[in-house]
Amino acid sequence: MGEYRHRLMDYVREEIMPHRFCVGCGCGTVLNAFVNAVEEIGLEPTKMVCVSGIGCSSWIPSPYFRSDTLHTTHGRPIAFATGVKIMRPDLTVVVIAGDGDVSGIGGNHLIHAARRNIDLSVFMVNNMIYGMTGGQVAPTTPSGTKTSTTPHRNIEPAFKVADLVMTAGATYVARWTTYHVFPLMESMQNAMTRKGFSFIEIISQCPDNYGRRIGKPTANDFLKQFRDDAIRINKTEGMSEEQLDKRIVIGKLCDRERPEYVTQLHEIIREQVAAVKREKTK
Amino acid sequence: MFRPSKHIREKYLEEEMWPSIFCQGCGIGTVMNATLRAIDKVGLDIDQTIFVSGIGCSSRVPGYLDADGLHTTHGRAIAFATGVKLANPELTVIVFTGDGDMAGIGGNHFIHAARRNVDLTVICVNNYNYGMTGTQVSPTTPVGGITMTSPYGNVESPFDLSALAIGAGAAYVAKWATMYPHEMMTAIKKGIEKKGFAFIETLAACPTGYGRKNKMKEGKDHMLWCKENTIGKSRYERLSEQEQNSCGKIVIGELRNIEKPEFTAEWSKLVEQHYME
Amino acid sequence: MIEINDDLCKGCDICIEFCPLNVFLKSDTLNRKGYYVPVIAEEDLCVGCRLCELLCPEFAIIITNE
Amino acid sequence: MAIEANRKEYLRRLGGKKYFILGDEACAYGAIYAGCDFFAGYPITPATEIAELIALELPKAGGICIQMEDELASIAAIIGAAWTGARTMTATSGPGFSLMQENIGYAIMTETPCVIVNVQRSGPSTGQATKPAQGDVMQARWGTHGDHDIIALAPHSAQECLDLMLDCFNLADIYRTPVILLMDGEIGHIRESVTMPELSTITHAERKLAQPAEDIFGGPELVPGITHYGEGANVHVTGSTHLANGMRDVATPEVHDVLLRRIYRKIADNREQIVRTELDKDTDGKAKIGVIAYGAASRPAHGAVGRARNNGNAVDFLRLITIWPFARTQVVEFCRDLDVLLVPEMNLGQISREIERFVNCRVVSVSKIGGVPHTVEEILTAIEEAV
Amino acid sequence: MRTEIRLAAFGGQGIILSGVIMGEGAINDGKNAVQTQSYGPESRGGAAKSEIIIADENIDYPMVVEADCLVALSQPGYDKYASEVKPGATVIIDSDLVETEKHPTAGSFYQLPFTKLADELGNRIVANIVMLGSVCAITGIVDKESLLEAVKANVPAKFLDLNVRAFTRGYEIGEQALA
Amino acid sequence: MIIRFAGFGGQGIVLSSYVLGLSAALDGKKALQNQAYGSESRGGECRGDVIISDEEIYELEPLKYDVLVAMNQPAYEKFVPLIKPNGTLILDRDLVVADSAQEPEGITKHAISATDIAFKKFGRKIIANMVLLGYLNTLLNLVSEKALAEAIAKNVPRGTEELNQNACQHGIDLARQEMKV
Amino acid sequence: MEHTAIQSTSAKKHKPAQPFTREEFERVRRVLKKKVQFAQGDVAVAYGALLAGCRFFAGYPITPATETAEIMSRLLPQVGGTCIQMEDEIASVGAIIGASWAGAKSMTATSGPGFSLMQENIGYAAMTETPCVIVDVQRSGPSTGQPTEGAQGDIMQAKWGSHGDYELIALSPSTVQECLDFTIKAFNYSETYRVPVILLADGIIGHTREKIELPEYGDIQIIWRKEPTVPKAEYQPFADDGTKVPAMNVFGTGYHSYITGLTHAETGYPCTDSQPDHHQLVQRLCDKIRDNRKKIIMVERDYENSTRDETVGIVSYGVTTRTVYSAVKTLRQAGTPVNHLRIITNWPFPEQEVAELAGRVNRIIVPELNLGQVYHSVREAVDGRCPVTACGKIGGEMHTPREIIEAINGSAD
Repeated sequence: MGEYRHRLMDYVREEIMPHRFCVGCGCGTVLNAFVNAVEEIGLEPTKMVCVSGIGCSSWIPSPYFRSDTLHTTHGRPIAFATGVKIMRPDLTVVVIAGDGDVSGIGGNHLIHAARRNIDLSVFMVNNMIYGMTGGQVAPTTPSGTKTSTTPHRNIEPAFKVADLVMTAGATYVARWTTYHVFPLMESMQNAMTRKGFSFIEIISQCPDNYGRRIGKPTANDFLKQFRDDAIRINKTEGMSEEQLDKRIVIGKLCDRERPEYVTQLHEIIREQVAAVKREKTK
Repeated sequence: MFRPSKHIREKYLEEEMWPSIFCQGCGIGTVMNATLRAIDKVGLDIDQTIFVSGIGCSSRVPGYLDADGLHTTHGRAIAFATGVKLANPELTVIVFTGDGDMAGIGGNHFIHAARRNVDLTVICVNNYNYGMTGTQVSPTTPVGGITMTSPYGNVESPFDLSALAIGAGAAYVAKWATMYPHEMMTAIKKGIEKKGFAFIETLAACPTGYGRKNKMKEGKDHMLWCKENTIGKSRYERLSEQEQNSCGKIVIGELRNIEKPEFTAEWSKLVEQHYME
Repeated sequence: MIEINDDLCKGCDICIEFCPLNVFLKSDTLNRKGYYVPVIAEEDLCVGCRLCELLCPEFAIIITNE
Repeated sequence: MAIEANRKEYLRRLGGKKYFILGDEACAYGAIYAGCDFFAGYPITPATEIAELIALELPKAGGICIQMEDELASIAAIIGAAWTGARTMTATSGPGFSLMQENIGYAIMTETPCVIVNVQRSGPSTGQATKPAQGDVMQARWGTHGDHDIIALAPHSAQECLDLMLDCFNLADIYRTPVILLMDGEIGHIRESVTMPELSTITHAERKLAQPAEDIFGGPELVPGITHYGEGANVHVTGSTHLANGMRDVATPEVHDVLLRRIYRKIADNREQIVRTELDKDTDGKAKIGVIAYGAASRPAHGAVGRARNNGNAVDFLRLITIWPFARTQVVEFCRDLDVLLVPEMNLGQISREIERFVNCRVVSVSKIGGVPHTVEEILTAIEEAV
Repeated sequence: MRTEIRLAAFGGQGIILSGVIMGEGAINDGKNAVQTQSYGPESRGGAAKSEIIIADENIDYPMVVEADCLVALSQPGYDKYASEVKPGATVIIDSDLVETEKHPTAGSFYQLPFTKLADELGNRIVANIVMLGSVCAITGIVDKESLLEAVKANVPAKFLDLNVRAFTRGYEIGEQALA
Repeated sequence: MIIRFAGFGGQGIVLSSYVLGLSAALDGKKALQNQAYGSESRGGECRGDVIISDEEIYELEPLKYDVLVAMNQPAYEKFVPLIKPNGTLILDRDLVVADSAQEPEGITKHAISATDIAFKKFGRKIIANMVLLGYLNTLLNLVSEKALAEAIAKNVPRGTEELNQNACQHGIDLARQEMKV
Repeated sequence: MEHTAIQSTSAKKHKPAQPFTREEFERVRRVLKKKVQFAQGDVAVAYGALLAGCRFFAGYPITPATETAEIMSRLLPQVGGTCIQMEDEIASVGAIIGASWAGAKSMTATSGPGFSLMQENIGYAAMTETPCVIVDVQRSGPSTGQPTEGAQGDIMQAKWGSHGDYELIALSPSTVQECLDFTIKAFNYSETYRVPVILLADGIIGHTREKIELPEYGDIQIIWRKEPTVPKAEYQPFADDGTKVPAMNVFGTGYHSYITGLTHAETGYPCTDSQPDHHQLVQRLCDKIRDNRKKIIMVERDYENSTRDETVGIVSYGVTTRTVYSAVKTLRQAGTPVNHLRIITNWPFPEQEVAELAGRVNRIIVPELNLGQVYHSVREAVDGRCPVTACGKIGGEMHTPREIIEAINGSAD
């Protein structure tokens, strides 16, 4: 393949590259940032499990990222990941999936995992559309947009998923775009190294199935918009909701401490096992 | 504040189904009572009012009312209700549900309906556990709470359902407890009148289930607990930030009341534009 | 040094657009998939910020220290 | 799989004890004996008692119990946990079982060993929530979309709830497939004496582990070895059609054909190894009437057979312990010389139809629905009518 | 008379639409037509195939058994289906995207630069329409006017002119190739 | 021997049947216990069945039974016709108004003031079931007293063991007196 | 203007399609435009639904069924109906059941994985006797399998996918025209028998384009549920009037009916403790379909006058029938007598029709795009009258006519 080898090719399943994302799809950029983040913190991919659902962005880890990967049913990656994490707390469990998957059909698992504060890193690639099935309205599609199932216009308001996850109790929440690759990478590093439920919403582009419908047929159209519309969270003070609605608020939205779920679960087991032992020696 | 309830009883209850299956001291009856009074106050045409529920003790409520009722599958009440409302927007659709039904298995339908801002009034009886199946841990069970499936104390943080509803985009959100029936009734009334997704959370006792395992054996124990452990929104807002953080109380009151485009109204506009003569 | 892998590239032009120093230029060479790949116009301009490398969805660009 | 020290300690304490407990509770103990490391569930009558006892006891044996937000999540969590090498299970009833169907298909497709207990109740829909039934027998076989085969066992006593749990976990590990314990609300909610087995009498099947670099979704064997997460093998697990190495290939018909036929055959070809039945032949050996039953219905059925014999009628009795794969050979053999076969079931005749496909004698479905099991008398009457 | 046509390409090259237009053209001709397709789950870049069967009578089996005509716009598409054509079939490839010298069994073999031509017209998105024009000219399976009518009915109004030009250009090239 | 306890939820019906079944199991007999109750946790119809036998038990939910212990009026009215001929009816006199016309012929009837005794003697209405249990067991000689005591000790709320044992013993004494007479 | 479109079609009359006036029908025809079209199966399903009076659609994107949702979302507003994309398939089927009770003919469309998710609520629809149509455009499974490939692997699931005993109706179209026609039939069955009806399409026919011809007013019959005629106080929503199909009221009309998935009495109120009541209810739910099987079951027979010994039988359904037509022609040309029975109504299963075929042929083969599902039912119905051979094919491609001919020639040995 080609004349040179990318320095990070060890992290991807090289035999199936090039990947199959469309031209200019943000998923590639997210994979790129993710691989860089993993390398940066020196995480062994063999000590990771990547879980994904159904949709284009679920293909980022599955099959492309070279670690143990669990490609699950639509909307359920967080539930599957919960099982993995509980049994192997020593592994870094990362969920990478799309907005439709995580916040559409899988919204319930998302809010419950956030509530539990289970030590997962969830990277939600938000391209504002169901891309794989050809461009249907998603819970994150801005209202007024024409999609294939809202051909007249979308009358539903979009979820601000990161904000929702925050109200559900997540301890680390950030939002970036595929333009802000360096802070995104850094944020991913934070998420994977801290304990507790971390959620990063990555606003991304789907030039083919979304962009074409809204007059942004290329990745660059999106990236320029991301660059221009983005506003750091610390600069939003004093802005009205209406003003904010027109912008993409980026940055770390919250970073707080709360007891982590799996740790406590295992604590109970230690206590109970000890109690059985005591009983025996009595 | 309450007038004798004879009037309400005759007007709204399905005699055949009484007495109810609710345990002694259960909070659901109080919520139902407040709901019917609210309906009466609003002056709803009961023929045009549909009660939808899921599975659980509080979901049995529509069965006791002399009105159209749709008792659905576990967790799906809001999804069914969305269908009813969209197919006939003139109906008033009230969803009666519990914490496990609505926020446990049905959490996704809850947040999505709130986001869409479908004109439903969702009344959630939050009794901190799965009562009907015999006291299992629910997404609202407090940390440390003892249930049959958290016999060593719950390690999960509970949802603040009202906060979640606000986060998801609901137009009207209020939280009360059975301790405050009058306020609750007013909130339900406002919820019904609200054109949009209205959510009323009511903290309620489950004396036989959660109460018995957590030192609130009688219905009134919970009410007294509420008195101790809740704080009105306006009072809370008057506290300093430090006091707010340290008071450790549940904030009750009307937590949100905003105007935003409602789904069926928006759809009507769409039809208006595209209807083919 | 900038290396571009023509086989991986899908011609999305992100690198061309967002390179702060306009290092890249669109070529008229079609690759095997029918995409016009970018070429390096002014390699000397490159300061190694790696923005193109990270933005590239295809792992088609790599910046080395040489 | 090897039992870890904490569990040995716990089980040693239990061994030989006699408990008067619910079938549900026996099932929970069975899971602990079987080495269940991880349980995820959601409350539903009449299966909740399994989760409750497991929540109480499993931590003492070093295992983990979690209540998920719904049944979809429960089965997802146990599949995820299974890939870390854990023995995992969930327990539910009809409505929850319906919700699990999509992910049961996922477990079949990814060849994930796990155990699903369905304590059947009277349906359809919420039906009679607290009442027993055997109405999910065909659903267990056909509930998920696409072609597949499945293993399902049905206990007929509280003791067997415990015993069969061991079989379920072993079969799941041997064949790398989800296994369903088709209990019913009746057996789940009766209390009987249950003897806790001695640790030394328990056998645990080993999950066959793949050699390094070996394919874990194909190869020459019907059941490939497995490699778990965290071992550096970069396992790729997907519910989409995949190659032997786990990589997705959803466009090549042959890949799908090879994969699916193997997954199907690993159960179909091993039917004789999997199937268990219990035969009670009339001592005369001249019976022209037979009864086949399973689960709760087999209790009064067996009683009625005994009574019929006392009344001088020769009747043979076969109990199906394994429901799926269907005990075709055993049933055909059993019916060879019969004129009439009675099949009492707590549904509208699901297995009796299955039997009809294979046998030549007259098959009479003695079905009963409505949440009350057959009485001995009812089945006896049916037998006597057949005489 | 049953004619089977197979179009093979990458996803995104518009051959499914080409198939639809061809089928609709046949319907406009008063014939029966069936159009089927297969593509991978990715929206773009995966293997895509579009098949059209045109017949005067009812069409039973809706799939191509042996193609009377194969059009390949990608190398993998060509490699996969090159061998599955009737002896004497017509094989047409995009000369810039498929590398091959000749087809072993084809009755007639054409290498035409559809993508290049489309670029010349100003938008490569119409390569599929150029192709349609050429196929129409070369095979004559569907009447030119019927097909053009179907093209007009299936493209966005603001690109109507471009598409008509593409079709006409394709037709010309096809006629030239025939000559 | 098939025994049905029936009343409303909250009277300890299921517990009684469980304790009796467990006692039989402790005695080494075959025992099966089964229960049915409505969806509500309290106040609904509730029953607990016990089957005790020396042989294998095939019947899971018998239609007729040898003994009925009726602890409220609806249970009495519903189940009394289903007592086998020569069967036994035991009722809580305080909660059931018996109507001989409904009762099958040939049954033996016993009535005690279990709830009243429980409240007046022991201060807790809830242990009426234990009075009835002791009474029933001695009357019909179902299980050994040792097993019964053990089963009670293991299954009543901690701290109330003695109270329950005493209530049971009171029932036993009542039966003994009656039998002497 | 008709802001009121929604209201006039539902709220005021509570009968969105009843009577389905000429005017309403003509409006739909205007919206659908050309009479002869080159359309996909999924699109034809949407057309059929609109022509049948469907005014509510709820769905969730899934390959290969998405196109139906896309068309419905475009066209429903034009006829005054409502379309919503729900958060998942569970919610979608929930919403259409709710809408049905609110007086709209309603439909959802999905594929295997979504169909699995819907199973619980399909059982609910069966139990509450809610008319609704569920389109399952089958794809290759289990699990995610091959998402873009067609299959016939959900046939048994359609009957047995939900827990407990119930009956429903399932139809399988083999052409795009039939996708349209059978969707109308599905609505009619569902309204007639108050039962969820499954349209068992498949990814192949769903994505195939063919010529279709739209019916005109009077060409087709449109049925609306039987409404109560008794006074409101006497109305019992689940009382059998002798037809085993109770009259159905609509929410908001003052009947105050209570609908539950629990076992219910004729009043609709739960009675979960009574064995006879449950038996009576579930038996009726099954009997209302079984008793009417003659009216419901559709088959297509293509039999020859030939002796039994020399004749081979083929049973087919859905898209596979197309291949069989081809194979039958070739076989007959080669001198092999063939009797072909095409099953249109998959559930309830046409047992008698299959048994009758078994009496005419020396063997039967069952080609299907799975590992042998309807094969089981055929064998059960044949009951030993002749040998039955499965001829399954999986992987996303149809049988070729040659494969079927070879299977027949092979099965003779």
